[in-house]
Amino acid sequence: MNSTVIGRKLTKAANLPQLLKRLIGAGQQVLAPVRQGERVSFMPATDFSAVDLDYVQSVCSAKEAVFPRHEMMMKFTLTGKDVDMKPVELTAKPTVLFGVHPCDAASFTTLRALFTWDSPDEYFETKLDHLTVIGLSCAMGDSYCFCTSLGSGPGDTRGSDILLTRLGGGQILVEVLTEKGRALVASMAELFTAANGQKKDDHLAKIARRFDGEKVKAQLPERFNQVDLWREQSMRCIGCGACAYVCPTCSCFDIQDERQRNSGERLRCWDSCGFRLFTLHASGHNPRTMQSERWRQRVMHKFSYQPQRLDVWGCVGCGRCSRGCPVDMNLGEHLQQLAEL
Amino acid sequence: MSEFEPKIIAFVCNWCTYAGADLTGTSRIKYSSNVRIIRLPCTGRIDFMLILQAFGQGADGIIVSGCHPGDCHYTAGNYHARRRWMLFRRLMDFVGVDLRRVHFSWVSAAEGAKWAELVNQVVDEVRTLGPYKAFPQRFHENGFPVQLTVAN
Amino acid sequence: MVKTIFTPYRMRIAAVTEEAPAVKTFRLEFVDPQDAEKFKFRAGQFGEYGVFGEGESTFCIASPPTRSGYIECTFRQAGRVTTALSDRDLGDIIGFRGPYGNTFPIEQWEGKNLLFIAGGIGLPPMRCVIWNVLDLRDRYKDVSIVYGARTVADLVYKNELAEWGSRPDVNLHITVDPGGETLEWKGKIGFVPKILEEAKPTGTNSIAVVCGPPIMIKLTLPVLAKLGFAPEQIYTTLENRMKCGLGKCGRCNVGSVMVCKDGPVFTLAQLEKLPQEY
Amino acid sequence: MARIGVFICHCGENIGSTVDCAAVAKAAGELPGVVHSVDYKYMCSDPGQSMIKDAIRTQKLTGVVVGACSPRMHEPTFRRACNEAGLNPFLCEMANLREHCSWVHEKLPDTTAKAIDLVRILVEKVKRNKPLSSIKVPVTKRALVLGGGIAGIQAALDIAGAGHEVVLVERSPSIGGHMAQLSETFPTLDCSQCILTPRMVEVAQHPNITLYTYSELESLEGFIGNFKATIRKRARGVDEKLCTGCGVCTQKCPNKKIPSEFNEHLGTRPAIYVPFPQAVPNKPVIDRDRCTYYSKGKCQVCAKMCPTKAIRYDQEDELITIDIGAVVAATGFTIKGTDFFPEYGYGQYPNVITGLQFERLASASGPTLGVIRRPSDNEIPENVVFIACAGSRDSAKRLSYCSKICCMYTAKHAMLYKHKVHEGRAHVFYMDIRAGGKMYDEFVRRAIEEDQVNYIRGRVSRVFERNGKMIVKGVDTLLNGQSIEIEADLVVLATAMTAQPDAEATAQRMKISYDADHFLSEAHPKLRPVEMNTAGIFVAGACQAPKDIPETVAQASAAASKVVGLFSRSELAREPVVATVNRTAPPLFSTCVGCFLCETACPYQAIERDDIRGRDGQLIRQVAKVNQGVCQGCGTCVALCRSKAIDLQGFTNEQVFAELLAV
Amino acid sequence: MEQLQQMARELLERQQVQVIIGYEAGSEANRRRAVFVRRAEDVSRLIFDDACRQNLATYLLKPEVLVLGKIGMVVRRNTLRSLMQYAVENQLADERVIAIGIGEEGGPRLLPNFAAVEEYLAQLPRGPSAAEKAELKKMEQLVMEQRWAFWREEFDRCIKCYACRAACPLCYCNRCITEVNQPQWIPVASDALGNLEWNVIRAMHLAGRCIGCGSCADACPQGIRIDLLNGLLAREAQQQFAAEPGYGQRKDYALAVFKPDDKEEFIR
Repeated sequence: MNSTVIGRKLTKAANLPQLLKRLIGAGQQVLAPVRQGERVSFMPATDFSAVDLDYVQSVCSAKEAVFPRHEMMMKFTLTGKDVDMKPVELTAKPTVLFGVHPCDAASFTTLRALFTWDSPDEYFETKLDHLTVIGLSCAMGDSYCFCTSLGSGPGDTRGSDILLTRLGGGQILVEVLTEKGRALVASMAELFTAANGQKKDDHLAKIARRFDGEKVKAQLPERFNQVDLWREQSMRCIGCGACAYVCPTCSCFDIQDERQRNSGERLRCWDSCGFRLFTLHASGHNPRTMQSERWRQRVMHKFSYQPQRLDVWGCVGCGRCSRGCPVDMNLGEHLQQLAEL
Repeated sequence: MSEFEPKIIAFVCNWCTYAGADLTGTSRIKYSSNVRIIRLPCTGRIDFMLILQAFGQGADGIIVSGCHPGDCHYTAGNYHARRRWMLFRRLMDFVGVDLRRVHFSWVSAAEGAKWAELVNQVVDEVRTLGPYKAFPQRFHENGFPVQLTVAN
Repeated sequence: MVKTIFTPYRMRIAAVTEEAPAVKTFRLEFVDPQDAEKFKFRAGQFGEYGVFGEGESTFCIASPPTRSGYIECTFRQAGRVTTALSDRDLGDIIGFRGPYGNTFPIEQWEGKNLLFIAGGIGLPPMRCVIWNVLDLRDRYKDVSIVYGARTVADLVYKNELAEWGSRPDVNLHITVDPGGETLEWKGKIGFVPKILEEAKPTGTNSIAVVCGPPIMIKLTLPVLAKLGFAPEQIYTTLENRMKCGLGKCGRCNVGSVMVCKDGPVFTLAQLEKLPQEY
Repeated sequence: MARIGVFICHCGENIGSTVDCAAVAKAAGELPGVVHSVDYKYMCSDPGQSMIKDAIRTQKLTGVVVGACSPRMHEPTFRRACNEAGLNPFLCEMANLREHCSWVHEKLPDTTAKAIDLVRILVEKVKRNKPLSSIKVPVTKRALVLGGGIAGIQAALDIAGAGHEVVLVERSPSIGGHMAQLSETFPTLDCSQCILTPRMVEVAQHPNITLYTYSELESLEGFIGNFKATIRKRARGVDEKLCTGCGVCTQKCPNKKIPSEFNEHLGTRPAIYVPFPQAVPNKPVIDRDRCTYYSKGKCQVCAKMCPTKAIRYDQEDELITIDIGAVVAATGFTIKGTDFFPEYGYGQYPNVITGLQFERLASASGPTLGVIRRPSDNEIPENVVFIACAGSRDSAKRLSYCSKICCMYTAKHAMLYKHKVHEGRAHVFYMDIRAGGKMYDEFVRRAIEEDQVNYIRGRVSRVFERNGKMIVKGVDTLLNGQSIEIEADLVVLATAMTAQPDAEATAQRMKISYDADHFLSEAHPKLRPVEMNTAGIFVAGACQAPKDIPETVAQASAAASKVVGLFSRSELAREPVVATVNRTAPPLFSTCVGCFLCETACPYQAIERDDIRGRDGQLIRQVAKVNQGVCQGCGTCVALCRSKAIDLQGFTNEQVFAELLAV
Repeated sequence: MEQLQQMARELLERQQVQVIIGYEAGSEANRRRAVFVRRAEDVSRLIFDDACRQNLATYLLKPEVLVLGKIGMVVRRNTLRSLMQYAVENQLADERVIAIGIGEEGGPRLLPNFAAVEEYLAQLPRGPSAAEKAELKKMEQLVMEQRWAFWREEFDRCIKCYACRAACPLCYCNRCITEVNQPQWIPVASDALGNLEWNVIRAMHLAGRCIGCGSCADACPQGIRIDLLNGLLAREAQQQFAAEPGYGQRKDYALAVFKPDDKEEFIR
């Protein structure tokens, strides 16, 4: 799954610090992978020295750039009986997401599909409008990666405005994919040279294709009632939200109010379908009381419902959920099992 | 700008400290008006969460006060409370909460003067410390500045 | 003012009716007349009712679209938001987002017999369509209502029940569970399915709408089948937990169906095709 | 629906002069949920209460906040008013604008701002108040009276006379208390024992009174109507059933030189003794600390001589547990000894004695058979100096209070002395004479005018011995501070009345409050003078504060009438401030997870286990349940409960949290 | 390992238990995961080594596991302590579990009931390791502002996924305090206050109960040092109140009992 390449350039690894500086100089907030011990996280970077591009995967995804863990939707003041609503300004800081892997870049497509279908979500859209994604092809992967099983890959361009691929010898291929990307390159043209016929494929990580995602998708509806299957898979699942919260495409949320004296605010917070109380009715009834049902929902949602409804995978195969799972639930492995049944 | 006036929230038990504060009144002993008393039946009822909540609600200092050991109207509520505070105070200290802003005391129904003295001392001390800006607030006055994880 | 899909209308509580223990009906009027003008909805739709500072809660619009300028909602005090709502007074301002969801296809029902079966707090989601139909009474054939509650006190819309009961063009059967009657009770005693069976409405050229506690629905469906109702003729509305009402928050789905967008109104035929997780 | 009424009281000038009450009422009126807000001069007055009642009716209020004095003062008043207007009394709260605001702060904008805050806090609370109905508990119609002095005796007789059982516990071997030690009583000069002993006998013979002397309260558990008292009946060493009180043992006891407590150490008693001849019960006690048998293992003379073989050396303390509905604490007082006064010789002069010792000297049954003889040489003193306020009203001695009875008994002593030693001279040093009371001032005047007692207004700075005489040095403040020196044969100190040395421990045992001087604290100084803060416990006599006999008897009868009032009901309505464990819809039934850690923490063992069973009787879960009759509402369990499944009515999490949000 | 598998096999074959909950190889060489062995022929999947860190006791209260029947469980020292604490807290009936005590000298041992577990635990060394002690000391040597900064940074990473709670055997509430919304004590948002409150309150809820398995910190995808908070409180509860949870069945939860002479020096 790729976007149309509208321009190809070359640059040098040595230019990247300058690129970062120029972006910041242009008033952009730059979010880049920063290593802290064993963890890599996307953080506001002010200096290229903090940036680590040799990472396999960050613990948390970069979705916070458009779908933060908590987000103010509205403020209000209560006066007597009346209320004065003040929706937050629909503006976002211009932000460049620098050095995300293609899986993360692709996740914005999934998120956009959800947040903009039917009734477009202005909070999300505003942030996405102000976001420029400079992707970075994967030079390495690990056993948790399964992007290729979902038809994607380590050099996919989808979701990026610009995709960088390291060609060795300090050479970087710059694929310009959107107008936003083109403008960005144009604004600092001296950092780029014209590309020739350079091919990126040899410089990409080899991610084994573990299963046929399409087959899984096709079979899932009929697997819904295979209760034992879901129960066995999820026996060791402890029902936390780690997988959902590190996931780049998980988008379930909760809306919560906070109040202080006579003023208050309405917040959107992440939520997870793995939580026991996620679907609890006020009556005490819960359509998904068992962890196995919640696990099934998670798998069905990503690999059946979302493809069906929104024509996108609800997963990009980044493997974060499996790396981060406290009890070693391995999504790739479980999907592989489904495919092999 | 006028001088900083600290906001002090006091959680007190009904039988000793609340009554002690009543006695302060009956004795017409003057003290600082910065304190807001929240009356609970017993120190045993004072949840440690209230302390975090009070700070999260903008308190600059907190007073927790009840009956002297042995005097609890409910026999033992203050003993339970004391244990809870012993641990909670250590935990707060460990995470770096400013303990100079959290005062625990025993003020009996007969200690009207002690109550006034306590309040004045706490108000003075917290006034010197200034507003407790370091403590995060429940209500996001200015929204969220940045989206992604940021180290301070 | 910046408006988003989450910005509620400001609604003034224009009337409060205590229906039953912990159950209230609010009549809500738009604070902003422009909102009132723009606002259109159809029977069966729902909304998010919000208390500023406490949160939002989902209920159906209980008043019919044939009566404009206000909406009504009936709710039972259960959680944080409904408790806060319950504390609101006449004249207070609350928030409302909506209308959301699909609707009862009442145009398709024209010329048919209509049978409404409700239990307890299951009547409010149906009240909207009942009044809608009654307001356009001549378009429909027989209208029957079977309504039951645990006790006499638990019956909601007591005034309207009386009104429906006195109308010659409505067959009303009210019942309370055995043991739930009072000395003055003149209605029927017995569970809804039994009363339905006794009422013997025809399944021919008919539509049934069922709403109530799961156990009531479970026991009513076989009776309807016996009376000749096909799954396509039976409607209900689902009340899954929701937060956004906009098909995004990820809570309300039953299989790939989103109750907030594809529902809440479903025919039994549709439900039978859905996974059993509601 | 929240429709809150706010009523701000000026309390005359008390609040109104410091706090801008109108501004408070106005600000409160703007709070969400407040539909009615007014201020008024005296909210607690009839018109004030009517304002509240009218507003409740006309405004259909769902909650009331009265901004006035301390809720400890008038909460019951306003709650009652609400109740009368048809509003559940627990939907009324008070904001303490007087004790916590106007009386303790200056007249500043900040003070009014604080008052507004206090009102807002309570408005937010009251919005979340739930109507509560009182809890019914049964009443055990048996009273425990602690202390067998005149207070205890009077209370016991009154309660017993009303037809209820009484358990009277006295820790000394006989009832009677201090009154039994007195010679004559002021202002009538009738013989103390003559009026007391018939009542003591009445106690002993009353069918409704069970008397435990030489016994102490070991523990008191439970709550009003349902106490469990454990009484330690100390071993007398005598089988009371067999003992006839013939007195042979006390006569034959070889160890007779023990200072007599009853005679304030002015006389002696044997090791096996009856404190005084009219003792009730008239059964001896073996003083094990002094008895030769216990110290040396030999003697047993009493056992040998006892005609009924009633001596029991191996008797052990007995613990008796009794169900009790109400308690009257009448534990009495003690006095400071002469050793408390360095300026009067630290107790080293035998001829400096206390007033109580003088009583014994003056008593016909005393060591001198009523002849006033000074202890050093048994001579009849010719010059006696009485010093009033010995210790009392002396904050340097940490006794800031007035002992109240000294003025009167000093006059009485001087009078008695003059009656007995006609040629003797009596001098009284006093600070001022407090003789309020029926015929009291007349009595003092009689001492001065008829009996020519020499009253000297001034303090005695020193008393010391010179040539066998006690030299009393003082000043006469009415003679321009002229210094005075009197050569006295006997000096009598009207020493301060103090709480019992173990008053604090006793109070703690009963979970009742006491003041800085260890006198028991009544629930309200004016309006609830005989009740303790702990429901079901009443107070009588000098354990609460110094008082004289008529006052003591009056208070004892008052306490008794409170008890009888309590016993007039078979069921009691208790404040519903108790914990509850929530119940929710199935399949959860309760958010309680059943860890029962609260069970361990509850000081009252009020947490029970509730089995939740399905329709088939199958046990689904076990969750906590609160025995509301036992729960006292401290809320320790609430703070402990991790999932807040347990909550305290009247101080719920919602309420407290809302208060905090409002600060 | 063979001994372990043998024991497991026998338990299953004799139908003394219906399932063995133990560890098996995980996604990667250094990962282990829980396995539910229900057939004797599958016991070869069971392994045990130092990488087997997860506290399996958590599964004992999981509805899906409750229906499996009697349970055999491979238990490390601290997991055993969780069983005892479950006993104290009325969460687990005696003889519901046959524990296979493991990881100590003398090889695996069958512990059929609470009494056996208690006895076994009594022989094992107690208290935190020297490294754990040193780490606490190191933190305590920092000045207040440094400690505050450290924890703000730690808590800032918290995303409120509640993996700590899910992994903890003693976080078994029906309604976690974070889900209690009347009132909403802890802000739902994983903002600064919400994260601080969540982590601090959770630590307090475990004070005097935590059995020190470290599963919460292991579970945290963001690597927040929750174990330090629990370690501190465990140490304090031990030092101040002699609390040693999980070693016996007595109901002596440190915050539910007291001594009139508990010593503190901060109450005025």
